[in-house]
Amino acid sequence: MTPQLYVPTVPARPGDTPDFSYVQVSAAGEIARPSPAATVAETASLAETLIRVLDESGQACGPWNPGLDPDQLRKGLELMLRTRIFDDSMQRRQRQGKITFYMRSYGEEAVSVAAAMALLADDMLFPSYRNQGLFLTRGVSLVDLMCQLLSNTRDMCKGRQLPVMYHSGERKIFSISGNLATQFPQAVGWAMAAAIKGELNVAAAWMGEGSAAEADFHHALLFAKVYRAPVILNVVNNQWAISTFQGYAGGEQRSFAARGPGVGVAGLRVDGNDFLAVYAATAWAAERARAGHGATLIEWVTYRAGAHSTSDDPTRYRPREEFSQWPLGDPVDRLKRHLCALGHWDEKAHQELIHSLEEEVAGAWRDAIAYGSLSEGVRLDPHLMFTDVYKDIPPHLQAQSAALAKELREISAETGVRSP
Amino acid sequence: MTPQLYVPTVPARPGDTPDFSYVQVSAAGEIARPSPAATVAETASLAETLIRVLDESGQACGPWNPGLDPDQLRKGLELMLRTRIFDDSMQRRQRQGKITFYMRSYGEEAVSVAAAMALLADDMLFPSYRNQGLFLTRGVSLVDLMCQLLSNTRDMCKGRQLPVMYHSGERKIFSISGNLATQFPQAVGWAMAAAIKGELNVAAAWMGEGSAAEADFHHALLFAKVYRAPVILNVVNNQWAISTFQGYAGGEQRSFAARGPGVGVAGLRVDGNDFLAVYAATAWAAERARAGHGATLIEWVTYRAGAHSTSDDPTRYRPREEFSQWPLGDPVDRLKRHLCALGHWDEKAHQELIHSLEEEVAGAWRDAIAYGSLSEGVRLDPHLMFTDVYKDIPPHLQAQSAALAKELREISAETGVRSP
Amino acid sequence: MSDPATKGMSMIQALNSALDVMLARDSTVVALGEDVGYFGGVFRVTEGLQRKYGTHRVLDTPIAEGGIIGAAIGMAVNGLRPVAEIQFADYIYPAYDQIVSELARLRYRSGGAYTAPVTIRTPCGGGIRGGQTHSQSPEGVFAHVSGLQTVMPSNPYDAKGLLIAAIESDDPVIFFEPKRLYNGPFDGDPQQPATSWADHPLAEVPEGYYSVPIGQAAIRKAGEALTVVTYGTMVHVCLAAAAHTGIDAEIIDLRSMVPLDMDTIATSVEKTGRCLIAHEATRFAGFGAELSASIQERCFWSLEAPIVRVAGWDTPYPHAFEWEYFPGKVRVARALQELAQTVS
Amino acid sequence: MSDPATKGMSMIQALNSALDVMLARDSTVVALGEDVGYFGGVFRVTEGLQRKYGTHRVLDTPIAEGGIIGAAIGMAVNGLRPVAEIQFADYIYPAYDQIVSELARLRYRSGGAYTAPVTIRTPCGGGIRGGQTHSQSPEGVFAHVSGLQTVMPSNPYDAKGLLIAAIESDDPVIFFEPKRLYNGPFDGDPQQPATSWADHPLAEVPEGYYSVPIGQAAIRKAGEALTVVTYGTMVHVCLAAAAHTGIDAEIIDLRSMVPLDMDTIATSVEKTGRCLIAHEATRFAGFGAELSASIQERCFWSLEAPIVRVAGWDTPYPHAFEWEYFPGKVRVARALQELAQTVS
Ligand SMILES: Cc1ncc(C[n+]2csc(CCOP(=O)(O)OP(=O)(O)O)c2C)c(N)n1
Ligand SMILES: Cc1ncc(C[n+]2csc(CCOP(=O)(O)OP(=O)(O)O)c2C)c(N)n1
Ligand SMILES: [Mg+2]
Ligand SMILES: [Mg+2]
Repeated sequence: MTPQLYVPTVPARPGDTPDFSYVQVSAAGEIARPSPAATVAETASLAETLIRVLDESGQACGPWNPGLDPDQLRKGLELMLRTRIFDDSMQRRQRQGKITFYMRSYGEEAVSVAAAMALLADDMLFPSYRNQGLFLTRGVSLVDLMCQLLSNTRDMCKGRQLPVMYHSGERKIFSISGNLATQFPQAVGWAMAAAIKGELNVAAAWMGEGSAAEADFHHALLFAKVYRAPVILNVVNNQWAISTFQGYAGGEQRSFAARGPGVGVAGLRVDGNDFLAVYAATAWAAERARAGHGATLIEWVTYRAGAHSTSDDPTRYRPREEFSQWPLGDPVDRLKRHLCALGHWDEKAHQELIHSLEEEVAGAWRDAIAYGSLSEGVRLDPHLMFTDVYKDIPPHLQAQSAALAKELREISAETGVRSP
Repeated sequence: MTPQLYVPTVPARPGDTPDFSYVQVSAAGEIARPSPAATVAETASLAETLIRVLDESGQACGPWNPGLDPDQLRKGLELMLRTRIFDDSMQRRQRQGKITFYMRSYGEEAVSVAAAMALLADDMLFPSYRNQGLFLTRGVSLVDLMCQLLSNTRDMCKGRQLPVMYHSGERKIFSISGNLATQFPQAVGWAMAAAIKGELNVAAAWMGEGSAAEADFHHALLFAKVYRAPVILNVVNNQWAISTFQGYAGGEQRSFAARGPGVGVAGLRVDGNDFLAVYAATAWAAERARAGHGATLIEWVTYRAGAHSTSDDPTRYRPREEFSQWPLGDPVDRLKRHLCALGHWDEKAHQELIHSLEEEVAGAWRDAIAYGSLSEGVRLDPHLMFTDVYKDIPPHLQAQSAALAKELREISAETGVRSP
Repeated sequence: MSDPATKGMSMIQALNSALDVMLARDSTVVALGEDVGYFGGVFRVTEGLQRKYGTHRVLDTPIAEGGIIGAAIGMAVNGLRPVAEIQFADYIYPAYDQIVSELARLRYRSGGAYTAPVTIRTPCGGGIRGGQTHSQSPEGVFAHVSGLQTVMPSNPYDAKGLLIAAIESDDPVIFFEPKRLYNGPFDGDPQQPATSWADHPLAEVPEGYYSVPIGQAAIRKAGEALTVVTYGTMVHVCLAAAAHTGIDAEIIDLRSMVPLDMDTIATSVEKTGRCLIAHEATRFAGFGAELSASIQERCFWSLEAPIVRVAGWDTPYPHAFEWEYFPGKVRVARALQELAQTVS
Repeated sequence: MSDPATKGMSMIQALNSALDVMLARDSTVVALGEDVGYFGGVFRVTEGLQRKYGTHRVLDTPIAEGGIIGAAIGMAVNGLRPVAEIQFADYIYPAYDQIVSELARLRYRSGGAYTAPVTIRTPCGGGIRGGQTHSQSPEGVFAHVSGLQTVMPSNPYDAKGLLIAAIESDDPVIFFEPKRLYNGPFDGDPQQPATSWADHPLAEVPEGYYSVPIGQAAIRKAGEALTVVTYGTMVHVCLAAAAHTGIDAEIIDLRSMVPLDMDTIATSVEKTGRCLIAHEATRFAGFGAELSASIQERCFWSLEAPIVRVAGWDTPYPHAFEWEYFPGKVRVARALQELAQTVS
């Protein structure tokens, strides 16, 4: 046999029929739930199967059923819908040229919303750019998020970050980095500090499956193992990293969750489109961490239903109809079916909710846009460029700020235009 | 319970009784040997146990016995002894101030010697600084190694590298880096290139267990998995990384080998002081790689019997008598006992071999020192400093070389001393 | 050695053509990086190449810049000539150790026994509203590292010729691609409509093989009043600023930072007696500092005014203030006027 | 705020004392790094601190510089003040991304909502026969990065005072420790026997708390003939070279590269009209380039001769040619003489 380089298989490209035969799906309720105090060895099999609670008919099954009450379920549904409607609306605003860039979490809403609901308000969250549901669940206002997207005068980032790179100091959500994966060891360090200080809060961090190739993923897992840090490390396996299929991230015939036990950290592989499973697995990992048993790596199996970002066109690299064939369905539909099956929800309520959320988002946009945007209305003071580089503005930046002021004065004197 | 930071346990510090109860030892011959074509899942248990061939009485047992003939066994013993005697001699030379720095592989000789014997001459080796046995087994001359240690006029590194940072272009041994772990992804890339070119050679790389915390370890494992690269990734777990116990590298209650299956690469945990086990496991991994079944991560369980380097004093951080209590013994003694038990060796032959190796090393030193050293005799031309930065010397380095020449001329004119 | 047939190309097309030519000519050339294979790269520089040369010559990789460069080094040691793409220069830092400690030093530390002719392509610079993590120009932190060559073309012709030279070079090259120039020249005035490369003389590119030597600057405009030393996007901004002010500037496009063509620079500065250095990267300890220091060392007695640097401010590249940050036509023009007027 | 009791200390003892004082004063201070805990660090800077403050305040870590800094950032975000040791500055590059993309930018990108007051200590420089991977001075590739402070003391007094200031700073600090000075001053002449800090005036160090402000240079020797701008080990080399030549040099010890004390430098250069810059790092695009560029921008009209840089050659730091590489007393002395004699 002549050797040749092996390259991972991509099940379907544009023009092919979607093929999800590679996704190993367990039956809802099938997987046992060990104690959160179990050893890593006792939990090892959980990294290989798929924890699921909601079955096809909308019933909640098995030991992982978190037993949420109808109010919590409705709240979850509402938050997922709010996230989706916000996403869709902001994507339209981007297409209209109102904001420069946008990234939706379409199809992955449960991963963020259920997790944030299962954690405590003082637990610290380290999101990726596709976790807007964390912000909405923690109650960060739509207007605040929109002002960031607009880089306007109320932008929490003072105009410095690309849209979607939010944070919330007040709600304990860390600043999103454009650099993939960097938040992972930081979350572990945060958790180590909590343990050093004797505080009971846990940290949770999220990244995409593609990002798990980065060094920071490894550092995080290893430090979490060595110091048994109270942290939850979430890998959102939405099958794609821009155009790159998850096989190229190491997902071929191997779960991402298995990397946890490989290093000595508990690993769970969970249906990320199953609101109840996300809630239950997060709660399990949080309980484990809070009790001093250490970290959990959770792989959320889901699908990136939309484009990577507004700069991307997924029809160039995958079949258009993949999402419709995705074996784990749509998280909103599945929770809705469950609530309806329980008799706590119906189509009419659903449509009313959608309508009122659309109104809410539209209203928030009107409020946000009043604070200006990059192209219209009031603008942030450009001298904010020079603050927060350091706590105090050092002399060389003061001089540069003055030089810019002169430049802007001259330009507006000459041209009447406020900026070069 | 108030949370507090967990830190790994170190079984014994100076003054304590050595405690190796944490080392999981299997009986020789106990572990099954699957086909090298087996799936990762079929080999997963091999990462958790300890592959051993030589038992306490010096018998070779079980399916991993490589069945070497007496000549090969004697060759292995001789190469390990040559390595040890070379190491001891060079350490003395360092103490005498003849060389600036040295690192011995005392107690770990089998890991290098048996591996190099099991591989083919065209397989490419990427060593760490504690693999001198690879060089000796591949037939790099003692004089060449010594000239590197002396940074003298025949130094293969042209005076640029710290002692022990050898390479051999001719014998296909890569340049040793002072930066830990960097050779690991390089070995994977080398192996990928072999596959791209359709060549049958495999690559093998070595690092210490402490180094496995570095990003490069993770990158190597992941790229090896994704492209099924024909590479053997060796982690030499000698229990210590300078003063840091292997628990801090993640070795507590978890093998290093298990990180292989965690990512989807075969993992073996092997008695690194068992010459036959090292040979057999390396041969297994090479066969696997050569047949296109991909990479193997091998953890060699051994003990760093000496100091980290000549700059180190291990009595500050571990009990002096640890090595005598080490459950896997001494690789030289164990192979000697095996050969004696087979009737192919005796104490007299052993002493004669030691004597002749000491002579050989002493003779090589006399030859090497004739090429000068840092403190005496002829010296390398300092202008070699400016070559090999680029293939051709660019103008700014030509100018700097000329400036140095002027400086050195002025110094020697003034002081009669050849260097500043 | 050059093929006479030419074609109008954008910088993206020229880079693609360079890769195409080299993949065809030399079976040891491979291209790898995030999204470079099936998709053809997020900027489409590798478009169509995997289809043409196969999955073993044009590789999609995991998202691990350190792993990409580590593997590329190993491939190069085994006789290949890898061209690795780092998706944005802002994301090159995870590979910094492999580049600085390994790629740059391998030939040296092994006394020439081992070498790694790796080319690292990476889009740099701002002007596309990329915010602080899609706009950086980190050439300075590579130029300081002995053993590396650093290159940044300003037009399609040079982009193709320099990329071919980089791939053929036996020393490693960090090849910066000013992404704002991918689809057209840019004079630094965001109020003007975007222009394309069509009809630009330096966009008329030979279809076949040719190379532009690394280490040679180009004089884009001869002049007597002062010398402008610049590279990348700023070449176009400086040309526009000179035209705008009417100052008779001599404009030097470095093309390579390392090796640096000091002879061309010094000849010009000795003639004009005045020098302005312009780059997009932050000013403090940026590559402009080396230019300024070297020029005053060599041309001190010819200087009639202090050497001036125009650069990005010493802050990250902010999304909302992109044009206040960018050293645009107005800032350069003002500096040119002041420099021309300085009386010694 | 300072404690009057003083004691003769080596630089190692002074650094140890700084950590001791801060661990005692501020329960949020933690120290971490490879071998820093039980063992007390390979250079013994953290000796005894784990025994005194426990395994939760002084942590041994895995060998993963990127992980150490990543974790330290997270700790700092959670209210601690981590002091991370990178065992050799040559091994800081695996952490470069966490430092450049995260530590330096967190305050900025979050609009001040999140900050990470991390201090990174790391031994730098040559002169101990460490070869190419235990001798580097990479301050240049940090000085270019907005958001970081970079510091390098030249004596025990400053080492302690600056380290305390660094730990107290709300901005991150890269704290370079010239390892050749750990146990004694070094004038650059390897033929002379090694000296200890005993009896050196700047080795008389307060036992308690005090700080030396970051961003203020010190004039080590006043003079009229020319100005020497330097830092770290080279301060001692330059003092010796000046004494050797008898040239009346004013010698400025920067202590901090960022923020840079340009006022002290400019005042001196305007007085002397001549300037020599000395550092151990490689010359090309090193920090000396920024110094030269800034000085000529500000003091051009006062300069009577070109600004001169004396630095490491643009090669790795070779084991065998350490003293031919090191910019020692002879090289500096020669440059001083030439500079003093240049006629304008
Ligand atoms: C260090 C770094 N490398 C590359 C990129 C460019 N990039 C942005 S998103 C992305 C894909 C990430 O995929 P994944 O982690 O799966 O997350 P998803 O987008 O699917 O949520 C890439 C390569 C980056 N932002 N940072
Ligand atoms: C990137 C990097 N970090 C730190 C060091 C310093 N260092 C040299 S050897 C060593 C310990 C390595 O231990 P291990 O990997 O277990 O190998 P061993 O010495 O036991 O063979 C350390 C920390 C280094 N050389 N490179
Ligand atoms: Mg993804
Ligand atoms: Mg070890």
